[in-house]
Amino acid sequence: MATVEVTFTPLPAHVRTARLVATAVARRSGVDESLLDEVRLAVGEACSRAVEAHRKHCPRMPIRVALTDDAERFEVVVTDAAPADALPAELAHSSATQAVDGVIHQLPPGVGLAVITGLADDVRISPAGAGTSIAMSWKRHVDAA
Amino acid sequence: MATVEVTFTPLPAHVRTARLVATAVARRSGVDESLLDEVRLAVGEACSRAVEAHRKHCPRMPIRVALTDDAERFEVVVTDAAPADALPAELAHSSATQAVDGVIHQLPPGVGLAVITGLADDVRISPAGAGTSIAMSWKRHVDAA
Amino acid sequence: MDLKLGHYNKDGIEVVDVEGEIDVYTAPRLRELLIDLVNKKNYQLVVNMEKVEFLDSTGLGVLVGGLKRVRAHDGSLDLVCTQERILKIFRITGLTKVFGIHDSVDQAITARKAEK
Amino acid sequence: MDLKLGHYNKDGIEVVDVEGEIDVYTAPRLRELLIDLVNKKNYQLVVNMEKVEFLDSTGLGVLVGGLKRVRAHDGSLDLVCTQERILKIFRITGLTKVFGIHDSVDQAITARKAEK
Ligand SMILES: Nc1ncnc2c1ncn2[C@@H]1O[C@H](COP(=O)(O)OP(=O)(O)O)[C@@H](O)[C@H]1O
Ligand SMILES: Nc1ncnc2c1ncn2[C@@H]1O[C@H](COP(=O)(O)OP(=O)(O)O)[C@@H](O)[C@H]1O
Repeated sequence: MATVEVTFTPLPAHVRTARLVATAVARRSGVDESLLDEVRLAVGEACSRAVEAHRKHCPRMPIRVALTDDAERFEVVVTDAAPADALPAELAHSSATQAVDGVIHQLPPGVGLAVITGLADDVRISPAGAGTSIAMSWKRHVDAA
Repeated sequence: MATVEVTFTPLPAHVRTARLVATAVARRSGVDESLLDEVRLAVGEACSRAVEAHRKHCPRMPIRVALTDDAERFEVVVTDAAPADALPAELAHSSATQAVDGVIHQLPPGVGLAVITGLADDVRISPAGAGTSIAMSWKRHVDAA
Repeated sequence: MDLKLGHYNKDGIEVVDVEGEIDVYTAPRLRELLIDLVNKKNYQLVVNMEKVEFLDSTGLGVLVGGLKRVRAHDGSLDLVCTQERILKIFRITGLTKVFGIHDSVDQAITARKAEK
Repeated sequence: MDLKLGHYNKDGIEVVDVEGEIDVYTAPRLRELLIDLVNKKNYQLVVNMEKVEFLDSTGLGVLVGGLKRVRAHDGSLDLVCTQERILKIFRITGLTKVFGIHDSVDQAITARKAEK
Protein backbone atom coordinates (compact mmCIF):
# COMPACT_ATOMS: atom_id res chain seq x y z
CA MET A 1 0.00 0.00 0.00
CA ALA A 2 1.44 3.33 -1.01
CA THR A 3 0.49 6.94 -0.61
CA VAL A 4 -2.85 8.59 -0.04
CA GLU A 5 -2.81 12.35 0.19
CA VAL A 6 -5.62 14.61 1.33
CA THR A 7 -5.58 18.38 0.92
CA PHE A 8 -8.27 20.63 2.28
CA THR A 9 -9.07 24.28 2.84
CA PRO A 10 -8.93 25.35 6.50
CA LEU A 11 -12.43 24.57 7.69
CA PRO A 12 -13.13 22.74 10.96
CA ALA A 13 -15.44 20.29 9.18
CA HIS A 14 -12.55 19.09 7.04
CA VAL A 15 -10.61 18.09 10.14
CA ARG A 16 -13.27 15.40 10.57
CA THR A 17 -12.67 14.22 7.01
CA ALA A 18 -8.93 14.04 7.66
CA ARG A 19 -9.49 12.02 10.84
CA LEU A 20 -11.83 9.67 9.02
CA VAL A 21 -9.37 9.05 6.20
CA ALA A 22 -6.38 8.63 8.47
CA THR A 23 -8.19 6.08 10.62
CA ALA A 24 -9.49 4.09 7.64
CA VAL A 25 -6.14 3.99 5.88
CA ALA A 26 -4.33 3.13 9.12
CA ARG A 27 -6.70 0.20 9.67
CA ARG A 28 -6.18 -1.10 6.16
CA SER A 29 -2.47 -0.57 6.51
CA GLY A 30 -2.42 -2.96 9.46
CA VAL A 31 -2.18 -0.61 12.42
CA ASP A 32 -3.53 -2.37 15.49
CA GLU A 33 -7.18 -1.66 16.37
CA SER A 34 -6.09 -0.53 19.82
CA LEU A 35 -3.94 2.21 18.28
CA LEU A 36 -6.56 3.61 15.92
CA ASP A 37 -7.94 5.94 18.57
CA GLU A 38 -4.49 7.42 18.92
CA VAL A 39 -4.14 7.87 15.19
CA ARG A 40 -7.54 9.57 15.04
CA LEU A 41 -6.75 11.89 17.91
CA ALA A 42 -3.18 12.77 16.92
CA VAL A 43 -4.11 13.46 13.29
CA GLY A 44 -7.10 15.49 14.46
CA GLU A 45 -4.88 17.57 16.75
CA ALA A 46 -2.33 18.22 14.02
CA CYS A 47 -5.07 19.22 11.56
CA SER A 48 -6.95 21.40 14.06
CA ARG A 49 -3.72 23.20 14.78
CA ALA A 50 -3.07 23.68 11.04
CA VAL A 51 -6.63 24.90 10.44
CA GLU A 52 -6.30 27.53 13.15
CA ALA A 53 -2.93 28.68 11.85
CA HIS A 54 -4.25 28.93 8.29
CA ARG A 55 -7.38 30.81 9.30
CA LYS A 56 -5.15 33.37 10.96
CA HIS A 57 -2.46 33.62 8.31
CA CYS A 58 -3.48 32.12 4.96
CA PRO A 59 -7.17 31.12 4.81
CA ARG A 60 -7.03 30.34 1.10
CA MET A 61 -4.10 27.94 1.23
CA PRO A 62 -4.81 24.22 1.60
CA ILE A 63 -3.51 21.96 4.36
CA ARG A 64 -1.89 18.71 3.27
CA VAL A 65 -2.10 15.30 4.96
CA ALA A 66 0.06 12.54 3.51
CA LEU A 67 -0.47 8.91 4.54
CA THR A 68 2.21 6.39 3.67
CA ASP A 69 3.57 3.15 4.95
CA ASP A 70 6.75 1.17 4.64
CA ALA A 71 7.46 -2.38 5.76
CA GLU A 72 7.19 -1.52 9.41
CA ARG A 73 5.39 1.72 10.01
CA PHE A 74 2.35 3.74 9.02
CA GLU A 75 3.19 7.42 8.78
CA VAL A 76 1.04 10.55 8.70
CA VAL A 77 2.53 13.92 7.81
CA VAL A 78 0.41 17.03 8.28
CA THR A 79 1.86 20.06 6.53
CA ASP A 80 0.66 23.61 6.90
CA ALA A 81 1.72 26.75 5.04
CA ALA A 82 1.39 29.23 7.89
CA PRO A 83 4.47 31.17 9.04
CA ALA A 84 6.31 29.04 11.58
CA ASP A 85 7.44 32.02 13.68
CA ALA A 86 5.02 31.14 16.42
CA LEU A 87 6.22 27.57 16.72
CA PRO A 88 8.95 28.09 19.36
CA ALA A 89 6.49 29.94 21.58
CA GLU A 90 3.96 27.21 20.97
CA LEU A 91 6.39 24.49 21.99
CA ALA A 92 7.25 26.49 25.12
CA HIS A 93 3.61 26.98 26.10
CA SER A 94 2.21 23.51 26.05
CA SER A 95 1.07 23.21 29.62
CA ALA A 96 -2.67 22.85 29.97
CA THR A 97 -2.56 23.07 33.73
CA GLN A 98 -0.81 26.46 33.76
CA ALA A 99 -3.66 27.79 31.66
CA VAL A 100 -6.11 27.00 34.43
CA ASP A 101 -4.40 29.45 36.75
CA GLY A 102 -3.89 32.06 34.03
CA VAL A 103 -6.32 34.77 33.11
CA ILE A 104 -7.10 33.74 29.53
CA HIS A 105 -9.97 31.43 28.79
CA GLN A 106 -8.15 29.35 26.22
CA LEU A 107 -5.58 26.60 26.41
CA PRO A 108 -2.15 27.66 25.15
CA PRO A 109 -1.67 26.71 21.48
CA GLY A 110 0.99 24.16 22.36
CA VAL A 111 -1.41 21.81 24.13
CA GLY A 112 -2.35 20.18 20.83
CA LEU A 113 1.33 19.47 20.22
CA ALA A 114 1.65 18.09 23.74
CA VAL A 115 -1.24 15.73 23.10
CA ILE A 116 0.32 14.54 19.84
CA THR A 117 3.66 13.97 21.52
CA GLY A 118 1.93 12.07 24.28
CA LEU A 119 0.16 9.82 21.78
CA ALA A 120 2.28 8.90 18.77
CA ASP A 121 5.38 6.96 19.63
CA ASP A 122 7.39 8.84 17.03
CA VAL A 123 6.80 12.52 16.34
CA ARG A 124 8.94 14.89 14.30
CA ILE A 125 8.15 18.58 13.94
CA SER A 126 10.09 20.34 11.20
CA PRO A 127 9.96 23.36 8.89
CA ALA A 128 8.38 22.64 5.50
CA GLY A 129 8.48 25.42 2.94
CA ALA A 130 6.96 28.47 4.56
CA GLY A 131 5.19 26.36 7.15
CA THR A 132 5.55 23.41 9.46
CA SER A 133 5.15 19.72 9.07
CA ILE A 134 4.25 17.29 11.82
CA ALA A 135 5.18 13.68 11.09
CA MET A 136 3.74 10.93 13.27
CA SER A 137 4.07 7.21 12.85
CA TRP A 138 2.76 3.96 14.27
CA LYS A 139 3.79 0.35 14.02
CA ARG A 140 1.92 -1.78 11.48
CA HIS A 141 1.57 -5.54 11.24
CA VAL A 142 3.77 -6.56 8.35
CA ASP A 143 1.33 -9.30 7.29
CA ALA A 144 -1.46 -6.82 6.47
CA ALA A 145 -2.43 -5.92 2.87
CA MET B 1 -17.43 24.54 2.57
CA ALA B 2 -14.69 24.52 -0.05
CA THR B 3 -12.41 21.98 -1.61
CA VAL B 4 -11.16 18.66 -0.33
CA GLU B 5 -8.84 16.80 -2.62
CA VAL B 6 -7.67 13.21 -2.31
CA THR B 7 -4.87 11.73 -4.39
CA PHE B 8 -3.90 8.09 -4.24
CA THR B 9 -1.74 5.52 -5.99
CA PRO B 10 -3.71 2.99 -8.06
CA LEU B 11 -4.51 0.32 -5.47
CA PRO B 12 -7.99 -1.19 -5.11
CA ALA B 13 -7.95 -0.57 -1.36
CA HIS B 14 -7.67 3.17 -1.97
CA VAL B 15 -10.92 3.13 -3.94
CA ARG B 16 -12.56 2.38 -0.59
CA THR B 17 -10.86 5.39 0.94
CA ALA B 18 -12.09 7.58 -1.90
CA ARG B 19 -15.65 6.30 -1.47
CA LEU B 20 -15.49 6.90 2.26
CA VAL B 21 -14.28 10.47 1.86
CA ALA B 22 -16.72 11.33 -0.91
CA THR B 23 -19.66 10.07 1.12
CA ALA B 24 -18.61 11.85 4.30
CA VAL B 25 -17.96 15.16 2.57
CA ALA B 26 -21.20 14.88 0.57
CA ARG B 27 -23.14 14.35 3.80
CA ARG B 28 -21.56 17.35 5.46
CA SER B 29 -22.07 19.37 2.32
CA GLY B 30 -25.82 18.81 2.60
CA VAL B 31 -26.44 16.14 -0.02
CA ASP B 32 -29.63 14.28 0.86
CA GLU B 33 -29.16 11.01 2.79
CA SER B 34 -31.11 9.19 0.07
CA LEU B 35 -28.52 10.23 -2.52
CA LEU B 36 -25.43 9.22 -0.56
CA ASP B 37 -25.57 5.66 -1.88
CA GLU B 38 -25.42 7.05 -5.38
CA VAL B 39 -22.48 9.26 -4.54
CA ARG B 40 -20.67 6.30 -3.00
CA LEU B 41 -21.32 4.06 -5.98
CA ALA B 42 -20.62 6.61 -8.72
CA VAL B 43 -17.38 7.78 -7.12
CA GLY B 44 -16.37 4.15 -6.57
CA GLU B 45 -17.01 3.32 -10.22
CA ALA B 46 -15.02 6.31 -11.45
CA CYS B 47 -12.12 5.46 -9.14
CA SER B 48 -12.15 1.73 -9.95
CA ARG B 49 -12.03 2.62 -13.62
CA ALA B 50 -9.11 5.01 -13.01
CA VAL B 51 -7.25 2.44 -10.90
CA GLU B 52 -7.53 -0.15 -13.66
CA ALA B 53 -6.37 2.30 -16.32
CA HIS B 54 -3.40 3.40 -14.20
CA ARG B 55 -2.37 -0.15 -13.39
CA LYS B 56 -2.22 -0.82 -17.10
CA HIS B 57 -0.58 2.41 -18.23
CA CYS B 58 1.01 4.36 -15.40
CA PRO B 59 1.07 2.48 -12.07
CA ARG B 60 3.23 5.09 -10.38
CA MET B 61 1.02 8.07 -11.14
CA PRO B 62 -1.61 9.12 -8.61
CA ILE B 63 -5.34 9.43 -9.24
CA ARG B 64 -6.99 12.65 -8.13
CA VAL B 65 -10.43 13.11 -6.61
CA ALA B 66 -11.59 16.70 -6.05
CA LEU B 67 -14.66 17.44 -3.92
CA THR B 68 -16.17 20.90 -4.10
CA ASP B 69 -19.47 22.58 -3.67
CA ASP B 70 -21.11 25.81 -4.69
CA ALA B 71 -24.40 27.27 -3.56
CA GLU B 72 -26.44 24.55 -5.18
CA ARG B 73 -24.42 21.48 -6.00
CA PHE B 74 -21.85 19.11 -4.59
CA GLU B 75 -19.36 18.08 -7.28
CA VAL B 76 -16.84 15.25 -7.48
CA VAL B 77 -14.21 15.20 -10.21
CA VAL B 78 -12.11 12.05 -10.64
CA THR B 79 -9.08 12.63 -12.83
CA ASP B 80 -6.77 9.95 -14.16
CA ALA B 81 -3.52 10.30 -16.09
CA ALA B 82 -3.87 7.23 -18.32
CA PRO B 83 -3.93 7.73 -22.11
CA ALA B 84 -7.51 8.48 -23.12
CA ASP B 85 -7.23 6.61 -26.47
CA ALA B 86 -9.40 3.80 -25.19
CA LEU B 87 -12.20 6.09 -24.08
CA PRO B 88 -14.24 6.13 -27.34
CA ALA B 89 -14.21 2.33 -27.45
CA GLU B 90 -15.15 2.27 -23.79
CA LEU B 91 -18.11 4.55 -24.34
CA ALA B 92 -19.20 2.36 -27.25
CA HIS B 93 -18.96 -0.86 -25.27
CA SER B 94 -21.00 -0.16 -22.23
CA SER B 95 -23.62 -2.87 -22.53
CA ALA B 96 -23.45 -5.37 -19.72
CA THR B 97 -26.09 -7.61 -21.28
CA GLN B 98 -24.15 -8.06 -24.53
CA ALA B 99 -21.25 -9.34 -22.48
CA VAL B 100 -23.36 -12.21 -21.23
CA ASP B 101 -23.70 -13.58 -24.73
CA GLY B 102 -20.07 -12.91 -25.66
CA VAL B 103 -17.17 -15.24 -25.08
CA ILE B 104 -15.12 -13.21 -22.61
CA HIS B 105 -15.66 -13.57 -18.91
CA GLN B 106 -15.49 -9.89 -18.13
CA LEU B 107 -17.89 -7.00 -18.46
CA PRO B 108 -16.83 -4.48 -21.11
CA PRO B 109 -14.90 -1.57 -19.61
CA GLY B 110 -17.68 0.88 -20.36
CA VAL B 111 -20.13 -0.64 -17.89
CA GLY B 112 -18.65 1.42 -15.07
CA LEU B 113 -19.31 4.56 -17.08
CA ALA B 114 -22.84 3.36 -17.83
CA VAL B 115 -23.46 2.92 -14.10
CA ILE B 116 -22.15 6.42 -13.36
CA THR B 117 -24.31 7.93 -16.07
CA GLY B 118 -27.29 6.05 -14.71
CA LEU B 119 -26.68 7.37 -11.22
CA ALA B 120 -25.45 10.95 -11.13
CA ASP B 121 -27.91 13.44 -12.54
CA ASP B 122 -25.12 15.40 -14.16
CA VAL B 123 -22.05 13.70 -15.61
CA ARG B 124 -19.35 15.22 -17.80
CA ILE B 125 -16.50 13.20 -19.24
CA SER B 126 -13.68 15.26 -20.67
CA PRO B 127 -9.98 15.12 -21.49
CA ALA B 128 -7.72 16.36 -18.70
CA GLY B 129 -4.03 16.65 -19.44
CA ALA B 130 -2.90 13.26 -20.70
CA GLY B 131 -5.89 11.55 -19.15
CA THR B 132 -9.58 11.82 -18.55
CA SER B 133 -11.71 13.50 -15.94
CA ILE B 134 -15.17 12.43 -14.88
CA ALA B 135 -17.20 15.14 -13.20
CA MET B 136 -20.37 14.21 -11.35
CA SER B 137 -22.61 16.41 -9.27
CA TRP B 138 -25.57 16.22 -6.94
CA LYS B 139 -27.96 18.73 -5.48
CA ARG B 140 -27.25 19.95 -1.98
CA HIS B 141 -29.50 21.61 0.55
CA VAL B 142 -28.48 25.23 0.58
CA ASP B 143 -29.09 25.55 4.32
CA ALA B 144 -26.35 23.03 5.22
CA ALA B 145 -23.00 24.07 6.65
CA MET C 1 -16.78 -3.56 5.62
CA ASP C 2 -14.89 -6.54 4.42
CA LEU C 3 -16.40 -9.35 2.35
CA LYS C 4 -17.56 -12.54 4.05
CA LEU C 5 -18.26 -15.63 1.97
CA GLY C 6 -19.95 -18.90 2.91
CA HIS C 7 -21.59 -21.69 0.95
CA TYR C 8 -23.68 -24.80 1.53
CA ASN C 9 -25.61 -27.33 -0.50
CA LYS C 10 -29.40 -27.38 -0.40
CA ASP C 11 -31.46 -29.81 -2.50
CA GLY C 12 -28.53 -30.27 -4.87
CA ILE C 13 -28.10 -26.54 -5.40
CA GLU C 14 -25.04 -24.74 -4.06
CA VAL C 15 -26.01 -21.61 -2.14
CA VAL C 16 -23.37 -18.90 -1.75
CA ASP C 17 -23.90 -16.42 1.09
CA VAL C 18 -22.24 -13.09 0.45
CA GLU C 19 -21.94 -10.46 3.18
CA GLY C 20 -20.35 -7.01 3.01
CA GLU C 21 -18.94 -5.07 0.08
CA ILE C 22 -18.31 -6.52 -3.37
CA ASP C 23 -16.01 -4.06 -5.06
CA VAL C 24 -12.72 -3.81 -6.91
CA TYR C 25 -10.95 -4.73 -3.66
CA THR C 26 -12.92 -7.81 -2.63
CA ALA C 27 -14.41 -9.04 -5.94
CA PRO C 28 -11.35 -11.23 -6.67
CA ARG C 29 -12.25 -13.41 -3.67
CA LEU C 30 -15.82 -13.95 -4.88
CA ARG C 31 -14.50 -14.71 -8.38
CA GLU C 32 -12.15 -17.34 -6.95
CA LEU C 33 -14.92 -18.95 -4.94
CA LEU C 34 -17.25 -19.17 -7.96
CA ILE C 35 -14.48 -20.63 -10.13
CA ASP C 36 -13.65 -23.11 -7.41
CA LEU C 37 -17.29 -24.23 -7.07
CA VAL C 38 -17.59 -24.71 -10.84
CA ASN C 39 -14.31 -26.63 -10.93
CA LYS C 40 -15.81 -28.89 -8.28
CA LYS C 41 -18.75 -29.52 -10.62
CA ASN C 42 -21.34 -27.31 -8.91
CA TYR C 43 -23.25 -25.97 -11.89
CA GLN C 44 -26.46 -24.94 -10.14
CA LEU C 45 -25.68 -21.88 -8.05
CA VAL C 46 -27.73 -19.45 -5.99
CA VAL C 47 -25.93 -16.34 -4.78
CA ASN C 48 -27.64 -14.88 -1.73
CA MET C 49 -27.01 -11.13 -1.73
CA GLU C 50 -29.34 -10.16 1.11
CA LYS C 51 -26.38 -9.10 3.27
CA VAL C 52 -24.47 -7.31 0.53
CA GLU C 53 -23.95 -3.69 1.52
CA PHE C 54 -22.25 -2.47 -1.60
CA LEU C 55 -21.99 -3.75 -5.17
CA ASP C 56 -20.29 -2.05 -8.09
CA SER C 57 -19.62 -2.97 -11.71
CA THR C 58 -16.58 -5.05 -10.71
CA GLY C 59 -18.93 -7.15 -8.61
CA LEU C 60 -21.42 -7.36 -11.48
CA GLY C 61 -18.57 -8.53 -13.69
CA VAL C 62 -17.78 -11.38 -11.32
CA LEU C 63 -21.45 -12.46 -11.23
CA VAL C 64 -21.66 -12.33 -15.04
CA GLY C 65 -18.41 -14.31 -15.24
CA GLY C 66 -19.90 -16.91 -12.90
CA LEU C 67 -23.09 -17.09 -14.93
CA LYS C 68 -21.13 -17.73 -18.11
CA ARG C 69 -19.07 -20.44 -16.47
CA VAL C 70 -22.07 -22.39 -15.19
CA ARG C 71 -23.93 -21.92 -18.49
CA ALA C 72 -21.00 -23.55 -20.29
CA HIS C 73 -22.08 -26.64 -18.33
CA ASP C 74 -25.81 -26.07 -18.89
CA GLY C 75 -25.99 -24.81 -15.33
CA SER C 76 -27.60 -21.78 -13.71
CA LEU C 77 -26.76 -18.88 -11.43
CA ASP C 78 -29.68 -17.24 -9.69
CA LEU C 79 -29.63 -14.36 -7.28
CA VAL C 80 -31.46 -13.59 -4.05
CA CYS C 81 -31.86 -9.87 -3.54
CA THR C 82 -34.63 -7.62 -2.23
CA GLN C 83 -32.54 -4.53 -1.46
CA GLU C 84 -33.61 -1.65 -3.66
CA ARG C 85 -30.16 -0.03 -3.77
CA ILE C 86 -28.56 -3.24 -5.02
CA LEU C 87 -31.39 -4.03 -7.46
CA LYS C 88 -30.97 -0.56 -8.93
CA ILE C 89 -27.53 -1.45 -10.24
CA PHE C 90 -28.88 -4.53 -11.99
CA ARG C 91 -31.61 -2.38 -13.54
CA ILE C 92 -29.26 0.38 -14.72
CA THR C 93 -27.11 -2.19 -16.49
CA GLY C 94 -30.00 -4.22 -17.86
CA LEU C 95 -28.84 -7.31 -15.95
CA THR C 96 -32.27 -7.86 -14.40
CA LYS C 97 -33.07 -9.46 -17.77
CA VAL C 98 -30.10 -11.80 -17.51
CA PHE C 99 -30.27 -13.03 -13.92
CA GLY C 100 -33.16 -14.69 -12.19
CA ILE C 101 -33.58 -12.48 -9.11
CA HIS C 102 -35.61 -13.89 -6.21
CA ASP C 103 -36.91 -12.78 -2.84
CA SER C 104 -35.49 -15.69 -0.82
CA VAL C 105 -33.18 -18.67 -1.15
CA ASP C 106 -36.14 -21.04 -0.92
CA GLN C 107 -37.94 -19.21 -3.68
CA ALA C 108 -34.85 -19.30 -5.88
CA ILE C 109 -34.47 -23.05 -5.36
CA THR C 110 -38.16 -23.77 -5.96
CA ALA C 111 -38.14 -21.71 -9.16
CA ARG C 112 -35.01 -23.46 -10.38
CA LYS C 113 -36.38 -26.92 -9.63
CA ALA C 114 -39.62 -26.04 -11.47
CA GLU C 115 -37.65 -25.09 -14.58
CA LYS C 116 -35.92 -28.43 -14.84
CA MET D 1 -21.02 11.73 14.81
CA ASP D 2 -22.46 15.07 15.60
CA LEU D 3 -22.56 16.58 19.10
CA LYS D 4 -25.71 16.35 21.21
CA LEU D 5 -26.13 18.53 24.27
CA GLY D 6 -28.70 18.41 27.06
CA HIS D 7 -28.84 19.76 30.60
CA TYR D 8 -30.96 19.51 33.71
CA ASN D 9 -30.87 20.59 37.32
CA LYS D 10 -30.32 18.04 40.09
CA ASP D 11 -30.05 19.01 43.76
CA GLY D 12 -29.14 22.56 42.73
CA ILE D 13 -26.34 21.41 40.47
CA GLU D 14 -26.65 21.83 36.69
CA VAL D 15 -25.79 18.58 34.90
CA VAL D 16 -24.74 18.84 31.25
CA ASP D 17 -25.08 15.66 29.15
CA VAL D 18 -22.67 15.57 26.24
CA GLU D 19 -22.96 12.96 23.50
CA GLY D 20 -20.81 12.51 20.39
CA GLU D 21 -17.62 14.23 19.30
CA ILE D 22 -16.17 17.34 20.94
CA ASP D 23 -13.71 18.70 18.44
CA VAL D 24 -12.74 21.85 16.57
CA TYR D 25 -16.02 21.55 14.64
CA THR D 26 -18.48 21.10 17.50
CA ALA D 27 -16.65 22.59 20.50
CA PRO D 28 -18.08 26.08 19.82
CA ARG D 29 -21.55 24.77 20.66
CA LEU D 30 -20.43 23.34 24.00
CA ARG D 31 -18.61 26.61 24.74
CA GLU D 32 -21.79 28.58 24.06
CA LEU D 33 -23.86 26.32 26.28
CA LEU D 34 -21.41 26.63 29.19
CA ILE D 35 -21.24 30.42 28.82
CA ASP D 36 -25.02 30.56 28.67
CA LEU D 37 -25.39 28.48 31.85
CA VAL D 38 -22.92 30.67 33.72
CA ASN D 39 -24.68 33.83 32.48
CA LYS D 40 -27.86 32.36 33.94
CA LYS D 41 -26.07 32.04 37.26
CA ASN D 42 -25.43 28.30 37.27
CA TYR D 43 -22.04 28.12 38.96
CA GLN D 44 -22.10 24.47 40.05
CA LEU D 45 -21.74 22.34 36.94
CA VAL D 46 -21.26 18.64 36.29
CA VAL D 47 -20.40 17.69 32.71
CA ASN D 48 -21.36 14.09 32.00
CA MET D 49 -18.97 12.75 29.36
CA GLU D 50 -20.02 9.10 29.44
CA LYS D 51 -21.38 9.31 25.90
CA VAL D 52 -18.51 11.33 24.46
CA GLU D 53 -16.91 9.42 21.62
CA PHE D 54 -14.11 11.80 20.80
CA LEU D 55 -12.41 14.63 22.65
CA ASP D 56 -9.45 16.68 21.49
CA SER D 57 -7.54 19.65 22.86
CA THR D 58 -10.15 22.05 21.49
CA GLY D 59 -12.67 20.24 23.66
CA LEU D 60 -10.31 20.36 26.64
CA GLY D 61 -9.96 24.09 26.04
CA VAL D 62 -13.71 24.56 26.27
CA LEU D 63 -13.86 22.59 29.54
CA VAL D 64 -10.97 24.60 31.00
CA GLY D 65 -12.69 27.80 29.86
CA GLY D 66 -15.87 26.66 31.61
CA LEU D 67 -13.97 25.81 34.77
CA LYS D 68 -12.40 29.25 34.86
CA ARG D 69 -15.74 30.96 34.35
CA VAL D 70 -17.45 29.16 37.24
CA ARG D 71 -14.42 29.59 39.49
CA ALA D 72 -14.68 33.35 38.95
CA HIS D 73 -17.97 32.96 40.84
CA ASP D 74 -16.56 30.52 43.40
CA GLY D 75 -18.30 27.74 41.52
CA SER D 76 -17.20 24.31 40.36
CA LEU D 77 -17.10 22.20 37.20
CA ASP D 78 -16.80 18.47 37.75
CA LEU D 79 -16.64 15.74 35.14
CA VAL D 80 -18.17 12.29 34.87
CA CYS D 81 -16.01 9.97 32.81
CA THR D 82 -15.00 6.33 33.04
CA GLN D 83 -13.86 5.82 29.46
CA GLU D 84 -10.17 5.04 29.33
CA ARG D 85 -9.56 6.64 25.93
CA ILE D 86 -11.08 9.93 27.08
CA LEU D 87 -9.35 9.82 30.48
CA LYS D 88 -6.04 9.33 28.69
CA ILE D 89 -6.26 12.81 27.17
CA PHE D 90 -6.80 14.36 30.60
CA ARG D 91 -3.79 12.45 31.90
CA ILE D 92 -1.49 13.40 29.02
CA THR D 93 -2.28 17.07 29.58
CA GLY D 94 -2.15 16.88 33.37
CA LEU D 95 -5.76 18.00 33.62
CA THR D 96 -6.69 15.08 35.88
CA LYS D 97 -5.18 17.25 38.62
CA VAL D 98 -7.41 20.16 37.72
CA PHE D 99 -10.81 18.56 37.27
CA GLY D 100 -12.68 16.39 39.71
CA ILE D 101 -13.39 13.29 37.62
CA HIS D 102 -16.10 10.93 38.85
CA ASP D 103 -17.62 7.58 37.93
CA SER D 104 -21.24 8.72 37.86
CA VAL D 105 -23.38 11.84 38.03
CA ASP D 106 -24.62 10.85 41.50
CA GLN D 107 -21.09 10.40 42.73
CA ALA D 108 -20.07 13.77 41.31
CA ILE D 109 -22.99 15.47 43.04
CA THR D 110 -22.41 13.71 46.36
CA ALA D 111 -18.71 14.62 46.30
CA ARG D 112 -19.50 18.23 45.49
CA LYS D 113 -22.11 18.49 48.26
CA ALA D 114 -19.65 16.98 50.75
CA GLU D 115 -17.07 19.66 49.90
CA LYS D 116 -19.39 22.54 50.65
N1 LIG E 1 -6.32 -8.24 -2.36
C1 LIG E 1 -7.38 -8.50 -1.62
N2 LIG E 1 -8.54 -8.80 -2.23
C2 LIG E 1 -9.63 -9.03 -1.51
N3 LIG E 1 -9.67 -9.00 -0.16
C3 LIG E 1 -8.55 -8.71 0.50
C4 LIG E 1 -7.36 -8.45 -0.18
N4 LIG E 1 -6.41 -8.19 0.74
C5 LIG E 1 -7.00 -8.28 1.93
N5 LIG E 1 -8.29 -8.58 1.81
C6 LIG E 1 -9.28 -8.70 2.90
O1 LIG E 1 -9.74 -7.41 3.24
C7 LIG E 1 -9.69 -7.22 4.67
C8 LIG E 1 -9.41 -5.79 4.99
O2 LIG E 1 -10.56 -5.04 4.71
P1 LIG E 1 -10.67 -3.59 5.34
O3 LIG E 1 -9.53 -2.76 4.83
O4 LIG E 1 -10.80 -3.74 6.83
O5 LIG E 1 -12.03 -3.02 4.74
P2 LIG E 1 -12.82 -1.78 5.41
O6 LIG E 1 -11.77 -0.75 5.73
O7 LIG E 1 -13.75 -1.34 4.33
O8 LIG E 1 -13.51 -2.33 6.62
C9 LIG E 1 -8.63 -8.19 5.15
O9 LIG E 1 -8.94 -8.65 6.42
C10 LIG E 1 -8.68 -9.32 4.13
O10 LIG E 1 -9.54 -10.36 4.55
N1 LIG F 1 -20.07 25.44 12.77
C1 LIG F 1 -20.61 24.43 13.43
N2 LIG F 1 -20.18 24.14 14.68
C2 LIG F 1 -20.69 23.12 15.34
N3 LIG F 1 -21.62 22.30 14.86
C3 LIG F 1 -22.09 22.52 13.65
C4 LIG F 1 -21.62 23.58 12.86
N4 LIG F 1 -22.27 23.55 11.69
C5 LIG F 1 -23.09 22.50 11.73
N5 LIG F 1 -22.99 21.87 12.91
C6 LIG F 1 -23.71 20.64 13.31
O1 LIG F 1 -23.03 19.53 12.79
C7 LIG F 1 -23.93 18.66 12.12
C8 LIG F 1 -23.24 17.97 10.97
O2 LIG F 1 -22.32 17.03 11.48
P1 LIG F 1 -21.79 15.91 10.53
O3 LIG F 1 -21.07 16.56 9.39
O4 LIG F 1 -22.95 15.03 10.18
O5 LIG F 1 -20.75 15.08 11.40
P2 LIG F 1 -20.27 13.60 11.03
O6 LIG F 1 -20.00 13.61 9.55
O7 LIG F 1 -19.05 13.39 11.87
O8 LIG F 1 -21.43 12.69 11.41
C9 LIG F 1 -25.09 19.52 11.72
O9 LIG F 1 -26.29 18.79 11.76
C10 LIG F 1 -25.11 20.62 12.78
O10 LIG F 1 -25.97 20.30 13.86
